Amino acid sequence: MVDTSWAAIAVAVPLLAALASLWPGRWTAVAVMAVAVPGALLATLGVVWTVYEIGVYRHPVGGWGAPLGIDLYVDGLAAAFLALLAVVAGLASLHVLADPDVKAMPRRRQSLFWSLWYWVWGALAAMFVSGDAFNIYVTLELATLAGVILVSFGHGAVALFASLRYLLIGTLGALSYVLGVALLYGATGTLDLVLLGERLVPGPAVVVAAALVTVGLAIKAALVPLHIWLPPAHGSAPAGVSAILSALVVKAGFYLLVRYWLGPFVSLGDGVATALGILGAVGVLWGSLNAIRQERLKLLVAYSTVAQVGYLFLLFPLAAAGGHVMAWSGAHLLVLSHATAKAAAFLAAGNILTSQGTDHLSEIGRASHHHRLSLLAFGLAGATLMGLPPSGGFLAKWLMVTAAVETGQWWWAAVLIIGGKLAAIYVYRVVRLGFVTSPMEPPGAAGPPRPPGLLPVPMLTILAALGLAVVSVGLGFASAPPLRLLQIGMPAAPGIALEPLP
Amino acid sequence: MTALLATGGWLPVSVVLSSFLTGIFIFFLREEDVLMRSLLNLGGAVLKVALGILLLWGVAQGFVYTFVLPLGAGLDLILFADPLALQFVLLSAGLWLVTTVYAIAFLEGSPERSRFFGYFSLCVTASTGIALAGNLLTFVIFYEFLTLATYPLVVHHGTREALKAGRTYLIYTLGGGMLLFIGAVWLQGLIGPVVFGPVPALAETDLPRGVLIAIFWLIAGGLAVKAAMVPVHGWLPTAMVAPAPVSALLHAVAVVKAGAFGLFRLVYDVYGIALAGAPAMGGLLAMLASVTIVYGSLRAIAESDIKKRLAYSTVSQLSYIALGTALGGPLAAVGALAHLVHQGLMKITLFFCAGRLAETYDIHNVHELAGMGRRMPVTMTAFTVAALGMIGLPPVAGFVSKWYLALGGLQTGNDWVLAVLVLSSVLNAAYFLPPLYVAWFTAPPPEARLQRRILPGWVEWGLLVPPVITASLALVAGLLAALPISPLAWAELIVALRYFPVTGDGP
Amino acid sequence: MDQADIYILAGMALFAIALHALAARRHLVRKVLAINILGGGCFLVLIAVARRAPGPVADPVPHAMVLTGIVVAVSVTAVALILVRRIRSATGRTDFPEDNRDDRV
Amino acid sequence: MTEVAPKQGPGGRLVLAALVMLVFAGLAWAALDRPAAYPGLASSVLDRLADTGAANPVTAVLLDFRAYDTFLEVGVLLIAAIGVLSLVGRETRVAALPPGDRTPVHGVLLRVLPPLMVVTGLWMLWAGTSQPGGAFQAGAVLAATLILLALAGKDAPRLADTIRLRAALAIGFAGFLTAALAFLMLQGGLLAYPAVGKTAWIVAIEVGICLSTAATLALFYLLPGSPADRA
Repeated sequence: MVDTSWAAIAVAVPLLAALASLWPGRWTAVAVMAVAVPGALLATLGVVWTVYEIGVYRHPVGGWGAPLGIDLYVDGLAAAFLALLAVVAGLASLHVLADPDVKAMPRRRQSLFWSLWYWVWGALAAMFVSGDAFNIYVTLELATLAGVILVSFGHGAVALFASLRYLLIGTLGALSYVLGVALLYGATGTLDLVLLGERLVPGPAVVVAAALVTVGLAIKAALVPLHIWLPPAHGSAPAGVSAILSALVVKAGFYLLVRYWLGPFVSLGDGVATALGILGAVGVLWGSLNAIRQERLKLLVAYSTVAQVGYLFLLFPLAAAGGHVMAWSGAHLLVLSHATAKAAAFLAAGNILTSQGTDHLSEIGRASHHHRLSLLAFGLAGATLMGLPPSGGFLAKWLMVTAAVETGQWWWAAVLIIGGKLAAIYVYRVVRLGFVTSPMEPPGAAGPPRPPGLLPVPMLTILAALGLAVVSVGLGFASAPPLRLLQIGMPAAPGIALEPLP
Repeated sequence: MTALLATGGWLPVSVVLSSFLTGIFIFFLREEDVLMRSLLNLGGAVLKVALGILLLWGVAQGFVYTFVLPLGAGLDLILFADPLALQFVLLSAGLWLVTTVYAIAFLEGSPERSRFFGYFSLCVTASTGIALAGNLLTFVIFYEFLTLATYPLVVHHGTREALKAGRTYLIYTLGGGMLLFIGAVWLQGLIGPVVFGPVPALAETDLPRGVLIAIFWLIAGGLAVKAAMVPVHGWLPTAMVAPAPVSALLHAVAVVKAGAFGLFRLVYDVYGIALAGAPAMGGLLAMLASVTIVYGSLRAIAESDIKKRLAYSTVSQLSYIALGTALGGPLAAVGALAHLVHQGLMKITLFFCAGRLAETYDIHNVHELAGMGRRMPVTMTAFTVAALGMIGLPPVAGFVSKWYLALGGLQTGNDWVLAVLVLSSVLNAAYFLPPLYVAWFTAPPPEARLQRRILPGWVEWGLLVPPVITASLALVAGLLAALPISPLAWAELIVALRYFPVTGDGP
Repeated sequence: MDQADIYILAGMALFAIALHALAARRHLVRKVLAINILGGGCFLVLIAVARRAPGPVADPVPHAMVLTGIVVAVSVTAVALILVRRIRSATGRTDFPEDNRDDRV
Repeated sequence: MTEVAPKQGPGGRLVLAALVMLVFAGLAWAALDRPAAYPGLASSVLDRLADTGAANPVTAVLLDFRAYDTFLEVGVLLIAAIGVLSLVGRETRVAALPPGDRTPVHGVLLRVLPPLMVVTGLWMLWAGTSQPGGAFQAGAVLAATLILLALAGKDAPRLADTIRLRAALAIGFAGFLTAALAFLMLQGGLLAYPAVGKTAWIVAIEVGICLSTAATLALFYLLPGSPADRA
């Protein structure tokens, strides 16, 4: 069971699925999923197990080893993100499988959709285990390109506009990143992230390189003010696609920023950490206020992503000030719980949109009974977004606020708490709809009949949303294993001796 | 049997889960599965009571029940059963059972019952979780969970008015939750995990006094919202738009008591009475409680809607508990804890009766009670017993708690408490006696004006038996207060064991 | 100032110019072109970095990176152009609408 | 292409220009900085060149040292092909020159050029292991041949979203992935070529990439010309 190859297999499984999906057969999607989802889960389990057993490890691709070759680099963080990927993408796959919108496509088009779906999956898996700066660029482009095309599967011209905007801005980000990598290579002669950290000497080239890398990745992470591409893209894509884009692809940008700023760039000063924190705080407020203003459910959820990503960036100033372990645990627990919650919220929103043909908030209340399970999933996910128990989001915020208190930076605590209250407002705007008594649904002992004009919602799509919501809530209780995993290979903060937690 | 008792931490866990799992199942039942849903409801409720009694028995035999779930990063979820926890668990579980019977009858034929009973079960899960919480983090988790689980019940009717009340409810309770959260995290950030152990967490603290006071008021402020203390009581009267069983169990017992119970934990288990008794903390809290007692009573007089009047009465009565807690003497603490149970029994009776009146004769206003004593003698008798208890007339249980509170005031040198209690009792009488008078001693209106709704026989019984049981219990708790199984005796035991250990041979 | 310096400066200049074009030009095809020039700038920098590195020959690793980058650029361009075409045939537009943020067209 | 008027006023344009100048200044500052140079990887590449299956250092990096990058890059190309298929629709036929526009020159070119181009492409593919060139370049030349044929209307290949087309698009990546996994099973390392027959493996993979590149690039050009899209 202990084998560094698991990391390679975790990448290969979705890629094999992406290839197999190209066969436009009637049962291809089901068959591929029946193999790929368990396979990916198994491989992820192997990765996690191995990292538990032997700690941080590398898998030298081609047997060369860094710096000449490319290494897969797996620590607790990478393993945790892989696990998140397998769970979220796995459950979202179930949703896509039953999604009437997807089923309505011609079979050939469906098979292309599925292939792209697994491409995003594979690209993210490759990104999470990559230890090489340029390899990360390739995975970034893979994920962006596949994601862009998936967005274009959404309805109408808005999806096309959103898709192109996402492509242009995403490519700008990737090229900014690669320019930074070029300068870094010029300064250090290596692309391996760990070696890079050892050889990095602050100077003009390195500072500008760090800025380019950071801007490039911040675009991918939708850090304010580089977030403008996100709401239209996530708001107009098919539900499953929005779910993995918001839950995973955006997090990938944050993941890489953590890799860099708590890795090779850590010596470049705390000023950047504070700046990232401030932008994150602005994102929390800006995203939340916009989410409150939205009239369409999917856009509300999309803006909520902008806000939630903002929280994550508080990790940098908190870690820099010494609230390292708490902030690290809190921020990454927030990644895990927000990703599951956000995927659930998008899937729930998608169910409503597909069934009713609109996701305007004013319309949803007309059929609250019909949507009750989707709204329940949304409500459960909402608990995490608000940071209320019982949910992983609550525990994560507890940890992050503790870090802020311990380091005497009460203003970050204020951001976390105010953000939570703003989230309560926009979550409330949706959840209350679940309780509206509607004239369209006359009450009866047997439950109201489905109002005319509404399509039935497949049970599988509801179960996928509920499943993800339950995971995000469950993370509030089963948080010990992921937190222990995240500690493996946790980077040390500058000047701070790390005390492993009990 | 011993094997069952020696299950360690799993017994408190199963107490919490017994209602949680039934609640989850109920969510997925179809509306028309009445029998299945009722069986699940009652089964879960009976199981919870049985487990609670088992837990009590085990504790009495000297078993220790602590369940620790590590959450990582040094945080733990702890459930444990100390005598205080047991008291609240048994109160919640017992009244949940009674209310479940009532609610099944009350909601017969109405829509969205699976949703209702699902959330209803979750609420009780949260309140038993609050009771059994072994540290501050666990308490906060269940406390906030209770907020979220109650909201759907408040807005159950889905009318504009209900949604508005739900909004008010959320604004107050989430605001309170925020204060509690800040206080709890701040405290934990300073001293590490706050465990409700034998020694108060802050017993030997060297934190600056200002910080201690600030944290005290943050947490107490958060708790005061649910305990409906002035000036953060506003949500409770508006929340009366909820169905009667919700008002009965949650707004008389589970939710509001969670706040009061939390205050007791804060004063006795976190700060310790030696520290919390300071004028800036306990002293001020006692004043605030007194103000609430008087204010709630005054507002109750002004309300003629029965449920609203009962709600303001709750506002007032709850602060007895806060008052007893804050005074900081053994007798006052006994009074507070006894009142925790007594008030629950009496107030739930009143709400049951009010709900039955509304269901059968569509009576919502005090003036409409005329002649009800003759039309519904049993219901009105239960109502009368509970109301007299609220006023504090012996031999109903309310007298006992007021008596101990008064003694506690004298014992701690706060003689003014006596004045507050007397004033409050007069005011209680002023708003409870008129409806009693109207009901028993005025002539009923002509038949034509009052249409008795015809309900199925079992529904009638389901609405009638619960208030009779709770009223009897309130009476018995007062009559037999000297017996070792009475709520008073239990309160004395808690206080003697944990908070004011008696030197010498002890209890 | 040697040859490599000139190349690297030229690469940076292309990057900056393309950045300007991406922001200032509204025609979608121009934006796609801007992205290509942006990539060209990066590749030029990579080539210069390869030249600068002390060693017996020009460093082959950045060369390989450029080749990879070109393939990626081709792919991105293909998808971008076809999106532009689809947008034009669906809406008749060749630029982004001013207020496409919040609602369906 | 007609340029749409820029949306921002003169003030906005000035701010934008200033910002871009600022960015350029920063980039130039970095460009002229020569940090204490670590040697690049050139000497390590040369040292280990004999252990690879390629004689050309760039090819060695592309297909051996950093084959993993190339592997994923072939994936990028495949994704783009999938994207074009999904965005265009099912069937297409390129608009060829109308027969009336053909001149004798066309005839000659069409007879002479395609075979030459194919040979050139194949040579580039083969030469790639030791000299500049390689699968992508070869694929590009082959694609150009296809496009030329299509434009001239002679033997224009009918491009449709068929299994055969999909196979051609995917073969490069599929071959690479198969090899990668086979080596993982046999050698215990992803993309760890066996010591024996390394060159053969590399050439085989390159042939696949070349085919897919040709198919993909041709697709990029030919498929979007679909009449349905024009309409």
